[in-house]
Amino acid sequence: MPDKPKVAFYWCASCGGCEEAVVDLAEDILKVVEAVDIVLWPVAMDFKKTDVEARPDGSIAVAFINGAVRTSEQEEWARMLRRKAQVVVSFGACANLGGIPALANQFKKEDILKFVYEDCPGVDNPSRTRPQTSTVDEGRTVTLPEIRNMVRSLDQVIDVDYYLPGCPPTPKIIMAAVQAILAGKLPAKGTVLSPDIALCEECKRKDSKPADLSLTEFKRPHQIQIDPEKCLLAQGLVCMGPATRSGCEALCPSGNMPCTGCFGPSSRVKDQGAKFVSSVFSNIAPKEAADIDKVLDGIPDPIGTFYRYGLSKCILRRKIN
Amino acid sequence: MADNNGNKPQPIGLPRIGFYVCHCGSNIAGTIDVAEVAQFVAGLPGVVVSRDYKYMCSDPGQEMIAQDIKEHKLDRLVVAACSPNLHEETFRKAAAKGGLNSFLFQMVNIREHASWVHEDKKAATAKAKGLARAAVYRVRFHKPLEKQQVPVDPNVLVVGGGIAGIHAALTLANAGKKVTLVEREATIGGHMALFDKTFPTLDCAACILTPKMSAVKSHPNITLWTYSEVAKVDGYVGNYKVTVKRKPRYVKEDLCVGCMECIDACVFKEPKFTDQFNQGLGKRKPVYIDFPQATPKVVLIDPQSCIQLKTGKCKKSCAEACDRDAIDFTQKEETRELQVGAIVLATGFQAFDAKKEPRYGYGRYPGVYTALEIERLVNASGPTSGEVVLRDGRHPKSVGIIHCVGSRDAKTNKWCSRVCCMYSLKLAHLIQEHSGAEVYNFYIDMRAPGKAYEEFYDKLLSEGVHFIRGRVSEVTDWAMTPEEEGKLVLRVEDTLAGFVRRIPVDMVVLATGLEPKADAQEVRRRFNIGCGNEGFFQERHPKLAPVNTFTDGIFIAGACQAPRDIPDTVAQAGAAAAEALVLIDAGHVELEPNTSHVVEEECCGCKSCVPLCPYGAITFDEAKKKASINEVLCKGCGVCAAACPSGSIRQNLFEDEEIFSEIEGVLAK
Amino acid sequence: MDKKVQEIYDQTQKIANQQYMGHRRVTIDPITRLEGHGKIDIFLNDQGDVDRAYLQIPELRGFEVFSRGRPAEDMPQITSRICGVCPTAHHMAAAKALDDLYQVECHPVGRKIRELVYNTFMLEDHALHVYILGGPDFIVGPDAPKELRNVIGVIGKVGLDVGKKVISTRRRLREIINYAGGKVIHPVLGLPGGVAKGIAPDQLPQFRQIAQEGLEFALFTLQVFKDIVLKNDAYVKLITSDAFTHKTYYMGLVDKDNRVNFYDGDVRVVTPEGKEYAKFPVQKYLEHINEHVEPWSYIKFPFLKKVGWKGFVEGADSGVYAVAPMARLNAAEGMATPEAQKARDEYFKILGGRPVHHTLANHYARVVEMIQAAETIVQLVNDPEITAKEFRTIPTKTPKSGVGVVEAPRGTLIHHYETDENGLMRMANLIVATVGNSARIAMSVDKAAKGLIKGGNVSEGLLNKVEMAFRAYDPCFGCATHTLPGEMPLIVTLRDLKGGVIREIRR
Amino acid sequence: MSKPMEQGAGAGFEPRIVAFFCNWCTYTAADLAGVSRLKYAPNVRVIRVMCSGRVDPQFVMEAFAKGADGVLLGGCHPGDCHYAEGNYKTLRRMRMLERMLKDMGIADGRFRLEWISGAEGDKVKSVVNDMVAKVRALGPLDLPGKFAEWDKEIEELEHQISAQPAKEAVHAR
Repeated sequence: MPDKPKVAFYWCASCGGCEEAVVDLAEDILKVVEAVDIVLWPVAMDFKKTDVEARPDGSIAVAFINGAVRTSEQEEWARMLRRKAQVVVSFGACANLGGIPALANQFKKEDILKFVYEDCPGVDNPSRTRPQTSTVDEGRTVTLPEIRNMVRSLDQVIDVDYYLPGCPPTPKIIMAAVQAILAGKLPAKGTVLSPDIALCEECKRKDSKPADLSLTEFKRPHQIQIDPEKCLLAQGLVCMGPATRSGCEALCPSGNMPCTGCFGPSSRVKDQGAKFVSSVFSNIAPKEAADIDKVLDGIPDPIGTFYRYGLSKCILRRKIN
Repeated sequence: MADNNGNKPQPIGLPRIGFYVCHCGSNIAGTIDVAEVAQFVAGLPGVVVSRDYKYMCSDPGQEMIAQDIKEHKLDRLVVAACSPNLHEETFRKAAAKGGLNSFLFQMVNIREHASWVHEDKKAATAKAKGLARAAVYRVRFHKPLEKQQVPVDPNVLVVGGGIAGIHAALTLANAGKKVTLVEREATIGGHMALFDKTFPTLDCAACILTPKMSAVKSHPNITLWTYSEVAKVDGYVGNYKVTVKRKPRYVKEDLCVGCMECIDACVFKEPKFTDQFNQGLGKRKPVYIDFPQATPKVVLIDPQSCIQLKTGKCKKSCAEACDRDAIDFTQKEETRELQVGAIVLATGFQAFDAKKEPRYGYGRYPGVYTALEIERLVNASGPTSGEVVLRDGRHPKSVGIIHCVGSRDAKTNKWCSRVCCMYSLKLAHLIQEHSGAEVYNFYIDMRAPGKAYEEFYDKLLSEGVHFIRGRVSEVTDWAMTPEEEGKLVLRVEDTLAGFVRRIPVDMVVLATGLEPKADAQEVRRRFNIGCGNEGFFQERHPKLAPVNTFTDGIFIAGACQAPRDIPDTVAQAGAAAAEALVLIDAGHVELEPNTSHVVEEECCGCKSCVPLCPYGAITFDEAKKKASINEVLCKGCGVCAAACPSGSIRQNLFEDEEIFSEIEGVLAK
Repeated sequence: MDKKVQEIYDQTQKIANQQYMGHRRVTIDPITRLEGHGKIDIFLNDQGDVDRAYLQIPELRGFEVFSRGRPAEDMPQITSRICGVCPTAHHMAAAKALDDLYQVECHPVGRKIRELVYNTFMLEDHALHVYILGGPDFIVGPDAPKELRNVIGVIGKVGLDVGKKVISTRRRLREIINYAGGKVIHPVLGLPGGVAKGIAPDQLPQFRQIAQEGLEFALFTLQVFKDIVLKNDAYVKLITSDAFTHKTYYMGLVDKDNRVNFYDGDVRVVTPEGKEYAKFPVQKYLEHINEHVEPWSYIKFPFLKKVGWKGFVEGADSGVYAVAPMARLNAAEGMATPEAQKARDEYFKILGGRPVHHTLANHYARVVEMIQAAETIVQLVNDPEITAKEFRTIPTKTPKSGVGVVEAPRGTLIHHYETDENGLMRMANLIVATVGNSARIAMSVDKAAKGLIKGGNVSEGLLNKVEMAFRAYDPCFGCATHTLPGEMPLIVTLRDLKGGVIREIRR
Repeated sequence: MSKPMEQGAGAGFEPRIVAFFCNWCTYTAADLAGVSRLKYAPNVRVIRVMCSGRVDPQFVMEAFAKGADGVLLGGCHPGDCHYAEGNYKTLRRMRMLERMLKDMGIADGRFRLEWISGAEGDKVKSVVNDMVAKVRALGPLDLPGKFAEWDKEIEELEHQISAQPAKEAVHAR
């Protein structure tokens, strides 16, 4: 099957959920397999790095790369695939925005190593041993890759053509993207392949949002019985929907929990968290600083809440420390 | 590598920018090396022409710009000079003259914000460069815009039927405009109707006021709604929609001729209810009229005291007495709506509440009166027909007038009420005239600015009225000497004589000051105008726009803006009427195009923006499930543009790209 | 190039070359058909036989650390991102940790919904491994060409209809999770005291049908396994071969009758002889489990504290223990449901009685567990109470510390949180399933390599068999490496003790 | 989150401060300061907006990212907003923004919100001078510099990649 376009799937710092999402194409995956020639897909196929490296540059039609980038190895893979592929699709929240792993950008690498190998309960490590990039054990040199100091989105490391949003992207938008690419119906470079409009558009609760919402306090989901019909913001829960791209058909709200923003912002917004803040807090009720602060206290972890998936793409990129 | 730009479109191709930096004589050039700035900007991308010139705002300066636009096919213009608040319009016109849309222009403020506030030439020049670069970066994103014109409704609303409202209404009506005058009380006339005489001429207040009152009533162009209040104001300059509530009088206004038969016929043979018009000094019946010349001359029934309205069990002799069947116990409050192009607010003032100065014993000693009470006492049509008698019926032998009660006082009101000195002199004169009593004025210092005021003061001095310079510390009935027995004693330090004195008198008059109406804040919100710190309505500019407000099409006149006397009030009312006429006769208004708009296909209908707009410009279209902005209602603050969580609202002249590029421009190294 | 850049360039060039020289090795790159990343480093002696094989996990994502300061109620959603294949396991362990943290009893209806979601997840996740990840080794065969050793090959072997059935059943099962959890990958139902969303009565008929199909599917899978694997002596020999056998302790959750339970119960440990060694509520895990650190791997090696760490050795004196399907069946006295019980008895009969020590038996045990999961789902969807309107108890107590445990498909999974009084995370400790197996996996790989690689002769099939040694655990290195994002291939280096390279193979 | 740590004052360091002033109050006050010939530090660059409510937290972050050592936001006093309540909206947003900046390690005092009425030219002077002094004491923030420094680790690899055949580079670190 030489004439079929060649497709590669690869994962960097990811949880495997994006792979699962592809597997969740279920019956459709057979269509994809018929239409293309998968030349790399570690989670499900035995093709190896050398197989890919052996291919001429630009010989792969599309490379779907998921996961954030944190190690030199991932940078190498990303660059290699960039060379081999005509089109690189940044696949999923981690590749697009840093994702959950990017929350580590609020901490130093040392914080992590110290806790995990020394301070964490149950660790039996009197010699304070730490994993080394290179160890000599009875004359045998064993090595590990180096961990970078911050978590990056894919486009902070290589040039990216398109973005598939979501944690993970839904089968529906994956399929739409694959079909668009196969059909050669390519939008402008840099396009995020889901509707460029916020989530409320798709949310069944949309109509229940009052036009004069003015919050006097924020609630945390475990503190209240959540009304399954009513707008979650109107219930005082932080729902990122208004500042988040649509395309998932409001899955989390359909699970009776607020949107946490995994699809990222619209193309008109640079910084999802900042923009959400600009919107929601303009509307809270109090006018005095002290009363305002009481309301804000309802959101004890602003960064983790407004940048749940987007810290690599926060305008400030990481915590200065 | 992507810089958080997603798929944001970049401007296509380079613009052709003309840059001009003004010397402003030495105002700018003295501190900023303008040539260096011009040279620096010449090197920036897209800059085709870069010049410095002595006075950009001069005709040759503007001409040069217009010329260059044509010659060099400029499509963007940046001028670095003074504050845009001064000359933005000038250079917009210059651009237009050159055939360029006025809004493809950005102004850089290097005078007020640089040359005038810095001494270090290098630093000031560097700053000027940064600001200029920001404008150059920004202007490339500018889009051609047009000022929209909206027609102006020729009708006017005047709120408040005091002398200010009356005069404004008559002026407008005489100019042929349809005017609706809305007054809260049952009659127009306001405070002036309470007065007997007016200073300094001592002419009869009624004689000069009542003709104007009846002129209002009879004027074909004036609709008079008394006993009514403005409940709501929607719309915008030239096109206000006003909702007015009309309280029930229980008397058909069109039928009543004010014969007052009903009052005589009332089941209450004697008046026994407090008469507010007479400051509570007189009594009235449940069916009453404030005073003989009340306008409209229509009685009204007080539901609090009328048996029929309270219990429904009255033989309704009043109704029987009316041969025109004007009495109607079933009347309900009505709501009316008006369309007007302009509004004149003349809601007046309230007198300081003397009870807030307990040391003067008002409300505790029957012998203590407020100035307004005295106005009624000395008034021929007042409760005592002008006879000065105390509450206990005695005639005062001596009277003390305390100035500045609730004025010029850190504890109450800081400001000078401006009229108290003069009306105290007037009252001193009238009391002496009506009762022959000894009159003492206790003043801080005598303020008599105004035509013939100082002369009036001299006149009073010659009339033997006593003047004691000093602030009265207290009024007491505690007699220390036999002659003080049964008298009210005023303790005061005579600052001229330099010792403390005790002056026993029969009557004390408190010259209470003027303060904003209790509901001034509600009213200003209803009309979306501002109040100063002291609570009077805020004029747009204290000197150059005294009757304008920050809300176009809404003007203020009289004591609602600050304490003032009748001549100034009338003058200001005329000015407000004139401003309204200017607006109306122009026929249309031009709106600054810095409004916001929703990009419909980008709007998800989250409604986040809807409650943000104080002008109700943003509405939610239930059919489309999208927000939309009425750009005529929009005042261009940009709050919604900043708050739209998906960036789907744009503010003209302040689009995100424009501001982001400005940020980059001021910081670029 | 300007001078500075030139310097950096030369310097890095030097380091690069050094490292390159020091690193030349045979690699299998990357390990495939498992979630996440693993690396094996094999040293040969002069005879070209295996001297020592290291299993290395080169990842660390730092969840424990970047959870700090986050609201505890976000943990089910944050920790599910440890692994997208078993997000539900982390989600559920976290939710249970929150119950404990807030000292709130999970609402009975909420519990039923959680168990429904959880067993559904167990069933479809095991199915994923059997048919897509591990299965190909047996169904298609370890020596089959690599183009075929995958789900496509499986379909080729079992037929397109069966393949489609597998795919559709799995999709339908995931619809249940999707409904109750909002999302099937990274669901959102878990909250302290219950779940976020109830089940509408009108959903039940559909769920009942799916449950029935699920059960039939599980039984069908058992049949497939018997037909293709057990009827093939070569496979059985491979499974029971010494290369894939270790006598270690075994750990798993059991209900009060010591039967296998995936969602809840006490942690039970049995000796290599199958005798009960310990049984404890998870809150006491620190009294029983400690973690050992090696400088050559980011993964930590848990062991039984009271037995102690004796290195990578088997037997009753070594604290090394195993988790996951085979271990669960060993650690329990029986299954909780009838069909599963039958299958279990047959399993032990075929493999020579409890406990079973053959690593590859995990595949078989997994199929047995699929049946219990399926039967449990059928029970739950036929329980009318599951559609009740109330399904969550709002916590009222002040949070401090909480521990939650579930049996993830890959073994016992423990989440331990400590918070301030406002419920903000101070400390998180996660002992994830694959880590529980890490020591045994390391041993398996070492042993498999030693058993399979002789005289430096390494074939592609042999290397795949080495991979099988840990694919059998269905190790999820997504999970194992919940602490730094990173990816590392499986690397097999064949060299003499002096480090000289004997042969370099790249797959 | 832990306390922000930044380098101390650099010698002869001149802070760069971006200011967003509302047209009706603070910008007018700055004009008044000019008309009154008040002298203040030249470190501030003013960007004019119609209302402080137009200022989006993105602008503040972008200013820092593009090299500002401090960001000053000026609006009308509460109650005096030309647009009725725009400044309350500003206040609410910015209270939250302040918390976020802190969590991202940006020291207190680098961002400042001030109410300055059209009549308070002298306040423009005192606020600017005070802020410049405080930011000077904090030292440079220089985010563009930090970004470059952070990205060195991946650039170095870039050089090796360009310097070596891909196959071998795979093993380089």
